[in-house]
Amino acid sequence: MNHQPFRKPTGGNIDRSQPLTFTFDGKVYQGYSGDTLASALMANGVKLLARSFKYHRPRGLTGYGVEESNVLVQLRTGARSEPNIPATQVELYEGLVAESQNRWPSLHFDIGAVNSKLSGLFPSGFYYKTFMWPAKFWPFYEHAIRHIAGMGKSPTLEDPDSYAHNYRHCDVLIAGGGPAGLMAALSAGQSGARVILCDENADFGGMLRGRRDTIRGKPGPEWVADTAARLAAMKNVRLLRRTTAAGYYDHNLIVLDERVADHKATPENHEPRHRIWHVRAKEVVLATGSIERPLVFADNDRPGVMLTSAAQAYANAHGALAGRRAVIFTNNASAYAAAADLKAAGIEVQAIVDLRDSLEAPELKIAANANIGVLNRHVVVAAHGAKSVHSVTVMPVDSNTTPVGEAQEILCDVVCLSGGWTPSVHLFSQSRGKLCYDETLSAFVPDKSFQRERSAGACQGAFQLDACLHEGAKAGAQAAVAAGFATTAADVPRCSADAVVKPRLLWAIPAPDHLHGGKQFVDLQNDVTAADVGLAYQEGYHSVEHLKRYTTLGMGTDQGRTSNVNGLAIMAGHRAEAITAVGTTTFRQPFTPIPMGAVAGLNAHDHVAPVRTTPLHHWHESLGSPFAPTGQWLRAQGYPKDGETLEQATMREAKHVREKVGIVDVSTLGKIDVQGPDALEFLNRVYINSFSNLAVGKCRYGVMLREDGLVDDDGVVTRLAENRYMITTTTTHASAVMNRLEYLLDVDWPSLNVHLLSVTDDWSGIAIAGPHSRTVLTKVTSADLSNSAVPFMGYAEIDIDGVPVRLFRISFSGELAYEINMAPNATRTVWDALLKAGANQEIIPYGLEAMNVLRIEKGHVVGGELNGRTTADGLGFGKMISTKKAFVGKVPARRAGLTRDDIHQLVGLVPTDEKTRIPRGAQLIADPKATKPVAMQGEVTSQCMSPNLGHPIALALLNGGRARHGETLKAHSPITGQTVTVTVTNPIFIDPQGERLRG
Amino acid sequence: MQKYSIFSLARNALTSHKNWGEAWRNPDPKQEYDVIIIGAGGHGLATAYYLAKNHGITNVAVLEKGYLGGGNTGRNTTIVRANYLLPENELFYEHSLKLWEGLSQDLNFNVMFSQRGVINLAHTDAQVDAHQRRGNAMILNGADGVWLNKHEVKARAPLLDISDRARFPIKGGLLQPRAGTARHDAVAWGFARGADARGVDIIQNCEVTGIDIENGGVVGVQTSRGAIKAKKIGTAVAGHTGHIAAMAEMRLPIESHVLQAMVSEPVKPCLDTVVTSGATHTYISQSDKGELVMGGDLDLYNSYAQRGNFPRIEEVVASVISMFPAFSRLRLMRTWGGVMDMSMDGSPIITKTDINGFYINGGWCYGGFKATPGSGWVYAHTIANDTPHKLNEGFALNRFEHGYMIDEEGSGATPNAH
Amino acid sequence: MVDLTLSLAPGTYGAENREGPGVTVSQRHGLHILHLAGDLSDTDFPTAARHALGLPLPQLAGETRDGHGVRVLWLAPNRWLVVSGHKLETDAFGEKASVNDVGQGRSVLRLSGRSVRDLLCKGCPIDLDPQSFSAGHAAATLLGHLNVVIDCIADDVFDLYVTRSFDHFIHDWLVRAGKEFGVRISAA
Amino acid sequence: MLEINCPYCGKRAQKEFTYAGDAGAERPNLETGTNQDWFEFVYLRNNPRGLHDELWHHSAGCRRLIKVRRDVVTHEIIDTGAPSDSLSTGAS
Ligand SMILES: Cc1cc2nc3c(=O)[nH]c(=O)nc-3n(C[C@H](O)[C@H](O)[C@H](O)COP(=O)(O)OP(=O)(O)OC[C@H]3O[C@@H](n4cnc5c(N)ncnc54)[C@H](O)[C@@H]3O)c2cc1C
Ligand SMILES: NC(=O)c1ccc[n+]([C@@H]2O[C@H](COP(=O)([O-])OP(=O)(O)OC[C@H]3O[C@@H](n4cnc5c(N)ncnc54)[C@H](O)[C@@H]3O)[C@@H](O)[C@H]2O)c1
Ligand SMILES: Cc1cc2nc3c(=O)[nH]c(=O)nc-3n(C[C@H](O)[C@H](O)[C@H](O)COP(=O)(O)O)c2cc1C
Ligand SMILES: [Zn+2]
Repeated sequence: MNHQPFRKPTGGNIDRSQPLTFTFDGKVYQGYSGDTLASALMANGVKLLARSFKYHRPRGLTGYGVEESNVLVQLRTGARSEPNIPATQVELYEGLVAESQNRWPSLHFDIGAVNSKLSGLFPSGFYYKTFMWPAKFWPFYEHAIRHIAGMGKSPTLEDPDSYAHNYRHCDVLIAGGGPAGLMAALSAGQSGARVILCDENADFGGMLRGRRDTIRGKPGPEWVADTAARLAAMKNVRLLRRTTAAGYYDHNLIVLDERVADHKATPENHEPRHRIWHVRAKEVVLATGSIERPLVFADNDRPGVMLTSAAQAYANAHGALAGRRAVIFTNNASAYAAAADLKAAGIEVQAIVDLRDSLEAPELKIAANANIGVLNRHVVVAAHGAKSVHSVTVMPVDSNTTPVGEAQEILCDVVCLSGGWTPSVHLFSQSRGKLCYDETLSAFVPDKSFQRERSAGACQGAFQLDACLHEGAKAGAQAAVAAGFATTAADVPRCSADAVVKPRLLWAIPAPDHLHGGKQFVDLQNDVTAADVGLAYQEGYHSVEHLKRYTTLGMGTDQGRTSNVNGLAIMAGHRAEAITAVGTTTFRQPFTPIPMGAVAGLNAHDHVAPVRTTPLHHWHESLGSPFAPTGQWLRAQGYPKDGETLEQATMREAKHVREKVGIVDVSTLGKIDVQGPDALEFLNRVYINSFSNLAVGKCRYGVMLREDGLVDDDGVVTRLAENRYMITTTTTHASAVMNRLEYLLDVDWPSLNVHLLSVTDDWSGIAIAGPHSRTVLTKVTSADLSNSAVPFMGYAEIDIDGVPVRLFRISFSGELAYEINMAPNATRTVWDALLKAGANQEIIPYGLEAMNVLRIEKGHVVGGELNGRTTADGLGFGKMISTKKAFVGKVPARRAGLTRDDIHQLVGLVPTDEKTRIPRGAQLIADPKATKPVAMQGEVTSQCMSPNLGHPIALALLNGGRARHGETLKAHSPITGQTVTVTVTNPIFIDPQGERLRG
Repeated sequence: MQKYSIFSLARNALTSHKNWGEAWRNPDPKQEYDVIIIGAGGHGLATAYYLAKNHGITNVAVLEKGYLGGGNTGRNTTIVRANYLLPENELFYEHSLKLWEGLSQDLNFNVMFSQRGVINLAHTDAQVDAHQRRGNAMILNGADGVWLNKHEVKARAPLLDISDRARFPIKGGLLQPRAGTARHDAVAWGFARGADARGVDIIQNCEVTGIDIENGGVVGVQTSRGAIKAKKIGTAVAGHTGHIAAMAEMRLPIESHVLQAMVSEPVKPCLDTVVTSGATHTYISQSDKGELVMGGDLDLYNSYAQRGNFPRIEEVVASVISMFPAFSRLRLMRTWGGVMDMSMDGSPIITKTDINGFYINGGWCYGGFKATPGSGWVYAHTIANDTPHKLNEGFALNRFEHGYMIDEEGSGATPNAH
Repeated sequence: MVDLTLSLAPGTYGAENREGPGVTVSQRHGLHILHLAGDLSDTDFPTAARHALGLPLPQLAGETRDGHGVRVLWLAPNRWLVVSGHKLETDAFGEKASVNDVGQGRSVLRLSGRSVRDLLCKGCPIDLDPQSFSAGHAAATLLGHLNVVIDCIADDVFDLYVTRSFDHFIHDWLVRAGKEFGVRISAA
Repeated sequence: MLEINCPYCGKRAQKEFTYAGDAGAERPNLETGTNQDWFEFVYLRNNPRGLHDELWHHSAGCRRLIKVRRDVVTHEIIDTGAPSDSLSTGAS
């Protein structure tokens, strides 16, 4: 198992002293530290690594980095399993487990491969043309389609790893740490600017990692290591390895995805698996390099057909050999050095097949020195072999690049393709930058920038090392200067020369008829062929965007990194238009896929939204109360005794309060302190009723409308002092009301001198309600609580057990009741004091549910009734509406639609049998058997069993309901299959005259 | 029109698919049309299709500034449903849903309408009330609705976390079984092909830059390809409704906002229904190709950029993995945005205007894809007869002035809360 | 229901480092905090405030002032947070001021340790680099989901003001976010 | 994510702000505004494709409302100020 037949005995940037064992498709292999899963599989000679999406064709490695489109694996197992991970992006670690995808039962014998035989039936978009008959069969067809599609499998268990976010600011962010990025970092770093340099790979160096360039006479990787060390020594420079610049957003926000622990079996010592950085950069340097382009010919997807630069990098950086015998197929000069590298690594290079007519001296020299034969003006027209390539057919081309003349077959187990280079302009485009097409390079390159960024190196079309170093140095300095620092470009080292990339184009190599042309793949991942592009054209899908969507070209996990340009160029050919006229599809975030867990960071699961608790939370908890989320708050629902259900407890509590006394935690109510000389004027403008005659020490119920005249919220206004009020809001509306009031003061009425402060958390609240509430209170305070001292809607500042409190004589339940506000730390003292003092009166705590029952019995409106579509009059507040003053919403509330007779008005409902619970969410109708659509006259908004009346009740909104008391209707809930005959009543079921609360 | 079927597919396979004709022509604009529809999204194309098919009006051009189907039709999360509380909405969307049910056959183009059901999760008792109330209204209006308890929800979406420890525990869900998803691009292409076959000119890369009005009535449009005359002009430009209205000197109760959507990498089937949660404003389904398709709330500021903001993506993804903890290790593959025409009550506007021959179709907010056939149907009626169809009477512009808003959410006059 | 049991329990969580936990969180009790609002352009108010505090009010965004056992944080134009170990009279600021005692409505957490900035950067979008945000700087901003005030006391010491009802939540957040550095929650 | 220069606090991440809508809509006088005035204010929008004056609430900062002039196509912010400020046109 130690045998790695395709590993060079020496060389490469791997640590041979650290062998690592891993498993692929159940078979155990060995690689070395410094390997990727891809390089290790290559070293082991495993060529068949994947099956294609649609046709299940055998596939092998094609790339070295993020461009890999074939070999996606299911990595790890169990809860840590992850689908669709490119083997090129996986750093090897001890014990790694990977499996191939999209095949059954095995990679070598895949039943799905029958699709390949039937491929004639599956051109692009075939599913739009069929599966329509009989219509009811579509679900079965669809079921089958879905199971064939998809690639890897979703994990089914919860992810055990954690993720982090990180917000940072810097002066210069550099994306990409190849030669250009490193030089940019040197320039910017020496200026003192705060610099972040990130690269998606395990180490810096970019293309230098896989080539044999020299810088300052030393191998590239040595210069990289020196430079990284120099940068690491600069305090103002932050180096981020394994960190992808995933998205470029507005106002120079760059999102980075750092793979903190993906190169390990599991994260260690509580480190997050990934960390998402939100970097706000003053200036950005894009140095994201370029990616080699494949060439399109028949059966160009056979395992062993790959990018030249990839084969070169595997050999140089890992000592891993793509095969024994290679054919290089190129249309430009950059493949020659690579060919020489392969040869030096021990691969027999059978020939360089070069599409160009005449070659230049430098590349000829490389070939001659390496003793490699060159077939210029030739093309590879087809590859042969099934699970691995075993030969290619090569033909000469004429001056129109049409293959003519005699074909020859060359034996080989690797075919290296070099169709030119595609600059990685993703981030530039995301920054809204405009691209232009460079004819010489036959590539899209950055043109006009819109944000504070610049591109340097191969990503902007500089394909020579020397130029990359210079450009990088210059861009780094420019960025630092633009960010306000003084500097000049760092010194640029001398380096070896690169070939000049001037591809001669032939976007798809026509296969002569006698070869019965195999498929010419453009997008390997989505199995899109040159013929598919042709079909799209033929059927009118001419726009690149139609091409993409009709054929799925470029829609895979690699987002068409190696296929888009070829595809659109083929389309341009059909359209007989310039490539510029065809244009590109849109580059979108993320640059490469990022785990959803990382995107969520800490803000998922139980932290997806915050929760708020009251000062009595633990007390409620200790009594076993369940909690109901209400907005952000958790509210205690009730206190079931042994053997009691919550529902039973609710009935008991609600009855007890009306008969005796109870206390409830009402801390969650919104509270706003309103101060200033214009406070009264302000309140008069925002409430429908007037506060002009509200005396200091008095409370008044108030209702606010929205700008459109419908009810917004209600609450109690208390005048604490001449120019000071406290207003309450409903729990869920508190922040919206606060925001709106702040808006009105700041934007519309800046001349009003009023200060607002949300004091919800500064005052906790306890309500005490029931006929004995005064008796209990009197025991804990020396203050005079008589009806004359503290009448209904009165207010007093008193002491309870030594705690200063605000006492409001208000009632939500309709009973004699008070609300007590106090400093939060004193809540428990007051609560305990009341419970203790009330023992003789049999005081009990009651919860949200009982409170709700009490308020339904009393006909008070809350959420279900304050549904944003009700008018003040409809809810029964008509008499409160001031006719003397202007207030927000007054004029719009008079519109015809809001004053019509059949508008929703609040009513009560009682089941005519006085027994059956009225279904929640029921609609009020005349006849459930009527033909649909049935006219709905109203809706049940709140319902409960009333323990005090002994029968169920409900509140409802009914068209013109106030005039319909006494009518019977059906409360109909077809979704739960319930129908109850109800009688319309006054919504105030208990004490309509309000004698109890004044008592 | 060349008929599509398994037989035509097999026949064409024999000739290597060399004989398929164009799905639509690419004509140059004529000088004059009876009707010009601005915007070749699903709505514009459906309108043209039904003008021709239902009303015999075929001298029609659909003008598109980009490529057909490239607006919101080509970038939405493809949810098709009719699960509304208010009758104006419910009856209209139910009509639309019925059209969806026969659309592939009608168009002879498989739009892959997949009735996999849409579940609205309820996380609190108040939501259970609200969802059941809505379910009841749906049923009474003639649509379908089913209440699921949390175990029944789980049975349909097995990877959903229904434990009580969740921040938003699942109490149940309102299912509309006939709801589902459709292949968004195919909808535009199918209508385009159908309209084209009936004589409609679809003119791409033709941006409308002005509306010509004389004596209180339209006479034509200015475009990037020259002036074109028309007796009637209808907008169907989704997020650009405000911009076009300004050309006719109208102000509308509409703002343009960006909504983002996103997909994960494709995986084997793991979610066979559509799940939506109002608490976090998230919706998720799995496409036939295997990606999870996810969306959430607007970016919440006016925008005409088809481009969004990262925090919103984070929020959507966070709530998705809170509901489906197993998706944490799936990777987000692509995100994008669309410009939405947000109306001030969250309901659409399909109406004639005070300018003779000028019609408006807009205000689709989060949910106009599902309206596509229904919208085309009633809009074609409105344009052909110069009077609304019964189903869009309520969607008139003057409802705001007179206080007859159709406000499902009860959020009031805001363009971004619906 | 969301489990809140973890929060507030004293102890050390997360990474074990030779140097000890990277962050220590302790609750500051017994502080008196006033929220002060008043119009600086009205001469009576700043004079009265100066008398009451023995300090001029800070007037620049993010500025704090210290003295006589009082620390004053600029919150917004015409708004300050007055923090002290002793009780301050709310009516000492003159008639023109609006004063609220907010001492118990907020939790004040003292965060310290070598990793404290890294921890804050996990949820706070402002520039927390020492060169931009050093001792004497305070800001009303966000931490995760929550509105907070962050006050830099010394290079690696910060006070965090959080609305009281989020006490459980912020502790829980700090523990989760702090685990990678090692976080100690000291006894209340 | 946008970066908004709060005239009071300085440059802050958009996350700290809540969008508060069109600054161009003029609130009618409470006493004298007619139904038509309110209809226009509450419902109608210019919704321009270009420069847009809008309000943002610095809800997680100073809690003040500020006015922002922003290009709604490019998202570039031209100027910010108090709600009553007149902002620069960006033409220099
Ligand atoms: C992210 C996202 C998710 C969504 N999810 C759903 C969903 O799940 N379910 C649902 O029902 N709805 C959803 N919607 C809404 C739905 O996509 C739209 O309401 C619907 O597609 C609108 O269709 P349309 O034909 O009116 O507009 P579009 O498809 O946008 O078509 C309008 C066309 O008008 C063109 N145009 C604009 N200005 C001009 C001009 N001056 N001249 C010429 N042409 C012009 C545009 O280029 C465009 O092609 C979503 C939208 C988005 C953005
Ligand atoms: N003539 C030729 O043979 C030829 C052609 C093309 C390129 N090259 C060589 O390529 C090199 C170009 O240098 P360079 O610095 O411009 O590019 P590079 O390709 O060397 O480095 C770019 C680096 O950025 C990384 N990267 C890309 N996108 C990223 C992202 N979004 N986030 C994080 N990291 C990202 C890449 O992985 C890579 O490591 C030179 O060495 C040049 O000689 C040579
Ligand atoms: C339902 C749906 C599914 C999509 N699936 C994919 C996909 O599998 N791969 C992909 O690259 N894009 C996918 N997209 C996104 C498109 O590529 C594209 O981003 C979107 O249509 C918006 O267009 P634009 O990005 O060109 O502006 C999908 C879009 C939608 C609406
Ligand atoms: Zn501010």
